[in-house]
Amino acid sequence: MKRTVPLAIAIVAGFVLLVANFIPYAEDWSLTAQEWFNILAVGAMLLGGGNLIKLHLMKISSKKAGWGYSAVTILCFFLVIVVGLLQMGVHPSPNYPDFAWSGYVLEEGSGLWWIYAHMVVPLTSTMFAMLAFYVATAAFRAFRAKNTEATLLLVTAGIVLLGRTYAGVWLFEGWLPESMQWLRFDNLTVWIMEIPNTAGTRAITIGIALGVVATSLRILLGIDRSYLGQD
Amino acid sequence: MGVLTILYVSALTVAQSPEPPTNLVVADTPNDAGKSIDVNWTLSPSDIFAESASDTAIPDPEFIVASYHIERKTVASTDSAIISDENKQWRQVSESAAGEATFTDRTVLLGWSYEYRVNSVDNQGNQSTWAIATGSVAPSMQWFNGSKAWLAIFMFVFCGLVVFFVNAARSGKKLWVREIAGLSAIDEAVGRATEMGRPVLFVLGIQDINEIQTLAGLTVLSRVARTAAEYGAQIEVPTCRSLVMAAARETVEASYLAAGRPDSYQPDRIHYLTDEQFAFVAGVTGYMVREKPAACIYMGGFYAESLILAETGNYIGAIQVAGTAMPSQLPFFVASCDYTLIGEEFFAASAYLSGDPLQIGSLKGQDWGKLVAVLVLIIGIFLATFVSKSGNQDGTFKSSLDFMKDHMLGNAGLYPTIDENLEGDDS
Amino acid sequence: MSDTDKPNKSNSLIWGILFVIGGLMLVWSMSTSRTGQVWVTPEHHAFSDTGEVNDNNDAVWKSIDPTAATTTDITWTTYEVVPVSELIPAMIDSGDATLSWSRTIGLWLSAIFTLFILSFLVGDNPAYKFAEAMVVGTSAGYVLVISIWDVFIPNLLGKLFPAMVQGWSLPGMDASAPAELLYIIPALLIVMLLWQLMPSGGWISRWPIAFFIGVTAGYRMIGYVEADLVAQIKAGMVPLWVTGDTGEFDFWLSFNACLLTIATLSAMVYFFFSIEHKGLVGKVAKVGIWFLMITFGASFGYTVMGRIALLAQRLEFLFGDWLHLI
Amino acid sequence: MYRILKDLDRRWIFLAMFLAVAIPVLARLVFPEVVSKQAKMVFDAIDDLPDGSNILLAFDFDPASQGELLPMAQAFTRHCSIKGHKQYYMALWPLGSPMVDLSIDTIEDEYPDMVYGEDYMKFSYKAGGEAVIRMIMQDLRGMFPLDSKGTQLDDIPMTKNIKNIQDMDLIINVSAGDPGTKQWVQFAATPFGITTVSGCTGVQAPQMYPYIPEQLAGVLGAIKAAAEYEAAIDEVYPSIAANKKAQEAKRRMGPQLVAHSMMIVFILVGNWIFFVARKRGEA
Repeated sequence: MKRTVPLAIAIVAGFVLLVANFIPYAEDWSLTAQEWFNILAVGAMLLGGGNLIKLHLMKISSKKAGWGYSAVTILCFFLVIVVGLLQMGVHPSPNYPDFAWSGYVLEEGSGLWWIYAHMVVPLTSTMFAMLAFYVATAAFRAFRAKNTEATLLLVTAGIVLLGRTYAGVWLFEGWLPESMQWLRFDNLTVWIMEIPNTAGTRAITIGIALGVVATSLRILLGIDRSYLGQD
Repeated sequence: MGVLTILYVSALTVAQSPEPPTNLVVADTPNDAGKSIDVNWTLSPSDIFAESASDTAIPDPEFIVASYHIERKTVASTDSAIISDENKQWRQVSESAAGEATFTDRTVLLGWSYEYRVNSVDNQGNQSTWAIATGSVAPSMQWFNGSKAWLAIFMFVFCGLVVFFVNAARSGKKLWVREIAGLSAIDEAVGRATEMGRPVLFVLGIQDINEIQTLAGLTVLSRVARTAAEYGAQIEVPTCRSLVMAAARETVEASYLAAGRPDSYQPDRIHYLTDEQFAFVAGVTGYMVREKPAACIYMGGFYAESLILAETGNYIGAIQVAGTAMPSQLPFFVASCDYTLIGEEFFAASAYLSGDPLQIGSLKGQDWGKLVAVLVLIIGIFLATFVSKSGNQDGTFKSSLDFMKDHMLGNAGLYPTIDENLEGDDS
Repeated sequence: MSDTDKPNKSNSLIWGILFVIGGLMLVWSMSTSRTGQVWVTPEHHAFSDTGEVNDNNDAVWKSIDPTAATTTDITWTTYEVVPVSELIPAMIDSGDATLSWSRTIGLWLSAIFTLFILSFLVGDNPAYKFAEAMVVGTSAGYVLVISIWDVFIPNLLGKLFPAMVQGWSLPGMDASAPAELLYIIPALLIVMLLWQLMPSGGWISRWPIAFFIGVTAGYRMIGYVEADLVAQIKAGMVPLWVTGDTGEFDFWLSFNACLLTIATLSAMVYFFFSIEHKGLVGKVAKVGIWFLMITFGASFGYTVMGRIALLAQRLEFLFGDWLHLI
Repeated sequence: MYRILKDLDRRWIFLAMFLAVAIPVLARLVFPEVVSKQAKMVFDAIDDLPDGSNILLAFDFDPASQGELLPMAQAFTRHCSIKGHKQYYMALWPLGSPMVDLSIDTIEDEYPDMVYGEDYMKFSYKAGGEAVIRMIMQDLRGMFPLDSKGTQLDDIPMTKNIKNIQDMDLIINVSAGDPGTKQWVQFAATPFGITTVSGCTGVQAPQMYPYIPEQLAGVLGAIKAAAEYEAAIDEVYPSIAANKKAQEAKRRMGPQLVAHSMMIVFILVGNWIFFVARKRGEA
């Protein structure tokens, strides 16, 4: 029960999905399996939420350093859940105004929309925007032309950086003869992307694809059972 | 006078609508589960995209085709299922724009029979007469999807190679894998940390234990921990997932045991920080600045935090070695670390170190798969070059190239059918 | 990350500069415009029962002119934002435009949260930690709510209890559809997955996890072979002798094709682990790594470009939507 | 000089970066755009379709990437609307569903003649990522029994005769990660041969190039390509050129230019320090 059944489930599910590509007869089974998979993905999200609560509750109860922030997290979490599940501030669908629960939970002006627009959006987007600053310090303190490879990388990066702005055109305006226009950074960038970048990425892509085939195959044949845990 | 009237009337009837499409052919879609029907027709002469329109007569500008209406009638069902009244009549199933001469009806049911008709419509809504397909057609299911035959063959080849080498490795056959240059860099880094009397920092990425990159990172960690134990250097492993921490502790403890120094193993130095990406980075970089580890080793799956880690490591003057299969993070590691294991190299290093027959066998199988890919690629390039150089469009080389592109690497089926050869169709 | 920076004079200097600049901007913009205010205009909706019923035997309602609405009709009001640039005093006087307190507070909160997060650049501080704790809580809660309304209810509950769900939340569904009992299986799998939260019996969740892993392995295998292996080999099969439109030999196109081929093959050689990188193979692998470096350089440039755009957007929000400076 | 730079507090660099972006934003610097090959390819893929074609707009991004991707997504919406294409919107990121609402707002504001359900419609969020893509290629209703307003697909004119995504003439994917363009290429474009164009973040763009032109008809990489795409639309459709809201990406290229130049300066100065230090034996 603990190991054999899950192993059988993984193998059968995997083979149905694989075979359905070649044998149309199996197509409906594979569609059913995928539909269940996508429903189960919601389960994974519920689990994620549950784990988050568990983790932070543990932090609070053990009064670990910074437990107050865990309380903020849990508070926000439940606030959103309550506002969202109770559809606060949501009007019914215009097609069915007599069905109180028929509205769109993210309708402009609703509670969940307010939280999304004024909390989720600024917080997540600023979090990512910070990377612009880190890129700058990294450029100053870490990106060194310490060998041929790193030099090649930095020179290419420099050309692409300038080539993807108007500077790539402007720097060469007026003095570069017509026959040398390909040297303009914007043109050079297009060339870098289409020839060396395409080639390098293609080699990496093919390698990764073979790696995925090997790992998936090990699961489908039951050779690799690490996902079943230790006991 | 009478003749004139007839002429006038006929001209009027012709001129009141665009000309209809012709040669309507309806057939079951091949290689499917019986869920669709292909409808093909020849463009109306009033269609500006029609070939006849461009070279002979220009279509009457008043009645240029804007679209084609495709209508369907259900004539028979299976298992005495009831056909709705709406479907018993002609009803429109689609509208195709001018210039389009094919339509695939995917709203049909397996085994039911249908009839089709198509007409053309101009901008004013004038409809032509109907082109009606002869007889009804029923979609049917094929037992094998012939268009994917070569894909199946390739799957067998690649999977076969992996299975063969995994089995060979498991049965005890020694499979040779080249030494990875980056591994000696790791030893040097640990050595220098020992000399300086400062710790070694090892980060396993931010993915969970089920990710293959984390597992590969753990294999490298076991080697690093062993070297550190032998040299007597301290090793620090902050993790982003609690399960990764548990696994890392086991790994490091085993390494210290193998090095014969179980007493120097300090489990507290392998600790879980937080699941949150940026909070984790803040914790690790804080440690780096306080303790100034002499060597920083990053092995695992990294995202945007790679840059922050590598920058801080560089700032404190540590020797840095990284390994990841995240293509988008590799540039930052390459530019700021002393050595980087790139993509597959990382997995190869893990296989090389672990000596695990599963990993080595897979790696070998992948290598041979790559060889097959390279050979097919080279043959293809050779053929393509030869065809282009000779300019010969119907020789053996051309047909071989087409066979490779359309059949082996395309969806045209196992082998060319007769009429396809005659047409010499190149799509 | 204050730890990376020594507490010194520059610390307070930077804080000082930022505060002065920020304060000046705020004062200036508040004195010139409706800084940080959100104005809205109401839009009334009214619906009346037509007396007809639809396939589900539910009453059919139609939208009517709000001014003609009677007590038996259903009415509500929504609000549309009026951009401050389009706001004229006449609208305010006539009551067509009103100040929306909820949105104004929201706007200020957005701005404050943005600044909280940016404050991390000067040094780690409680404001940042507070904002970070909020990101985690709100986004996790949001994802949960959305997946319940958008997936769990229509795709699972709706199949198991169609009549109940139709009568409650999704009136557009077909209430007469039979319950599909097969969906008990995914429902059970979800329960088994959630069992992980229990203190014991964690192995129960292995069933759904195994299903997850098996399905993923099955479709990924085909997807990668077809798109990333077979199709990539096909795409790499370019003629090295390229003729231009006129049919003449084109040197540069041929050069590019040769370079593409050499680069692809040499980079693939670098990833061969069954051959020692010595002699000819070593040289080819060296060329391969150079091309990989150019690839990474391009990737580097593109990534930097992306990160800066994110910052620009945040600053546009602060300077534009909040402070009305642009 | 060397000493000062070597020990420079990194917050000065943060400040420099802040100013490099903030000043052009405030000064509203705008530079001319030259339409590059990729932007032209994407433009053509949409423009060459006959009016009224079925287009799936799959928006797979969240607010964290809206700085790069939102202008692009809006430009796609405007281009499709002016061509009168039938637009089917969907979002596979839980945080991304409201991003589609922004596009729908644009249609409602700027193209009031377009009718929901006849000219455009929206599918709600579904969990599962790439598995959803794989599934709707064969069975749309299995995954989306209803649209985002809770109406059955059979009751919506534009989805009535749509069995699955193979009925689409073009897929436009705006992508910030996984699921995103790579997954659409793997599970939609390659196996079913549906023309696909992508607008993706700078991080992903270089990895999409090997798919061009067979598996992808074109890629817009980050904000620069979005600006070029806007310029390409402006050239052909003056009504969009007159719309100030449709020039967002172009406006964002001002900070981009200054910040990129600043990055180059940082790298050069940083390396100068590195070489001096190496000469002095400090590194």
